[in-house]
Amino acid sequence: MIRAAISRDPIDVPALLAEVTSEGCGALSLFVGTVRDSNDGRSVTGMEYTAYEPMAVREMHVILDEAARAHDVERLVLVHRLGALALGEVSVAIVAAHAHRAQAMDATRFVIEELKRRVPIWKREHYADGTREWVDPTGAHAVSEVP
Amino acid sequence: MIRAAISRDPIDVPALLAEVTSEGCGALSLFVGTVRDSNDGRSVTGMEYTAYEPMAVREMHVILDEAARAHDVERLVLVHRLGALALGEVSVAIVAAHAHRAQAMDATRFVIEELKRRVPIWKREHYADGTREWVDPTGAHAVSEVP
Amino acid sequence: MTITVLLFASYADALGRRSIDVDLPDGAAVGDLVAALRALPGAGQLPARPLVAINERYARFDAVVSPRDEVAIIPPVAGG
Amino acid sequence: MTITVLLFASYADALGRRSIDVDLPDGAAVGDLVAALRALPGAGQLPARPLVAINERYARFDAVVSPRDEVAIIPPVAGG
Repeated sequence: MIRAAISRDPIDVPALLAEVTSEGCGALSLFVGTVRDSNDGRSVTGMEYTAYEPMAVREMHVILDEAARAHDVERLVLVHRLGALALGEVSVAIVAAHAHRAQAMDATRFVIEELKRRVPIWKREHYADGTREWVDPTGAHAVSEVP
Repeated sequence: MIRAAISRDPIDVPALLAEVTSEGCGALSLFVGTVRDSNDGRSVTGMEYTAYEPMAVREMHVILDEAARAHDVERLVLVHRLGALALGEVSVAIVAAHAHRAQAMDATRFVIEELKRRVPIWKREHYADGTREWVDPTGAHAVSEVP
Repeated sequence: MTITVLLFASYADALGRRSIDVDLPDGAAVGDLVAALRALPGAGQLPARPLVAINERYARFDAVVSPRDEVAIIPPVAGG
Repeated sequence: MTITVLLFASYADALGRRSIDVDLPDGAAVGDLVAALRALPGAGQLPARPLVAINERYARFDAVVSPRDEVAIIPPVAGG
């Protein structure tokens, strides 16, 4: 039970927990990313997510397959939200279940780190002063070169 | 918002997620332990948890304080269930929220590892053949010496 | 002096009770208490050096006990 | 040959569109395509070596492109 998806509707986290739960698994790990009210000292009012959707879903599947192989996990779900999100809304959720805790936690962490590194999804922050800006985690401005 | 508790009622995981969620936190990490249907090749039908309750709650608080200091986390909840649990029921839940993901995940992992190492809680597995046995994670039998 | 010792889980099962009174000379330490306990009927299952808590904190084997202390013998923990 | 290039997020904003056609000699590589793109009006914000995907996979700068490929320029990703 390995599933990657993109959703334009709110992510139902309890439903994802139920989805991976199994009586053969004693450990369940969840990571949830939400829209935060500030970033780099600026007051944030909302976030807008967009993606190169077919490639994003493809990369998400590749990451889950790598996580499943590396950490021997068979129950793993990754869902990323797109569209306009309000403060506190869930942008990404990852759940992993395994007989043992280390594998469940390692798989969850692997997936969020790789997602942030290579899945073609972008977000634009909306600020309290009415401006908005694409987030660039490389720290580069749009005019600089990607390292 | 740091809370440790022991519960004889089922643990409401979605309620715990809501409890630590905050608009200042972009990352939420959860670990859940559940009763597994087998252990060491034996078929398990249920689990019974007992504790030295005042000391267990005290140690749980100490662990949360250590996690909060080590990982700079201010929103952290740990609940452990006691009593007779059916397969799949939640025995322990840990939730941590933080502005950033590494701290939330590190805090969660620290708490489950330390809980298993030093909180005076015990469990007795009930097996399909009608027998039951206290679980000894040290691998020692009751007649052997604790290392 | 008489020390009341709390027992849990497999240790409570081994001794058939949840607590037990142990007579010890004044100034006795955790190690003396464990030795006295292990001499009791049914207590052969106790390891030579079990974990011991005094007043809800893990104690060293040379810690001195007093009748006002809450003393507990802690079987290998198995939370989670 | 004409290559249609998909644009996203800040790059789509910079060029004011979601895709753009680029004329290139046959046998051109990703690097040639990026150079041609950067010469267009508004494309000064593109870095010299952006991430490029061919058919939904990240491609090297020396990978050859063909008109049958789906080509996309990928701004710094920011999922999560």
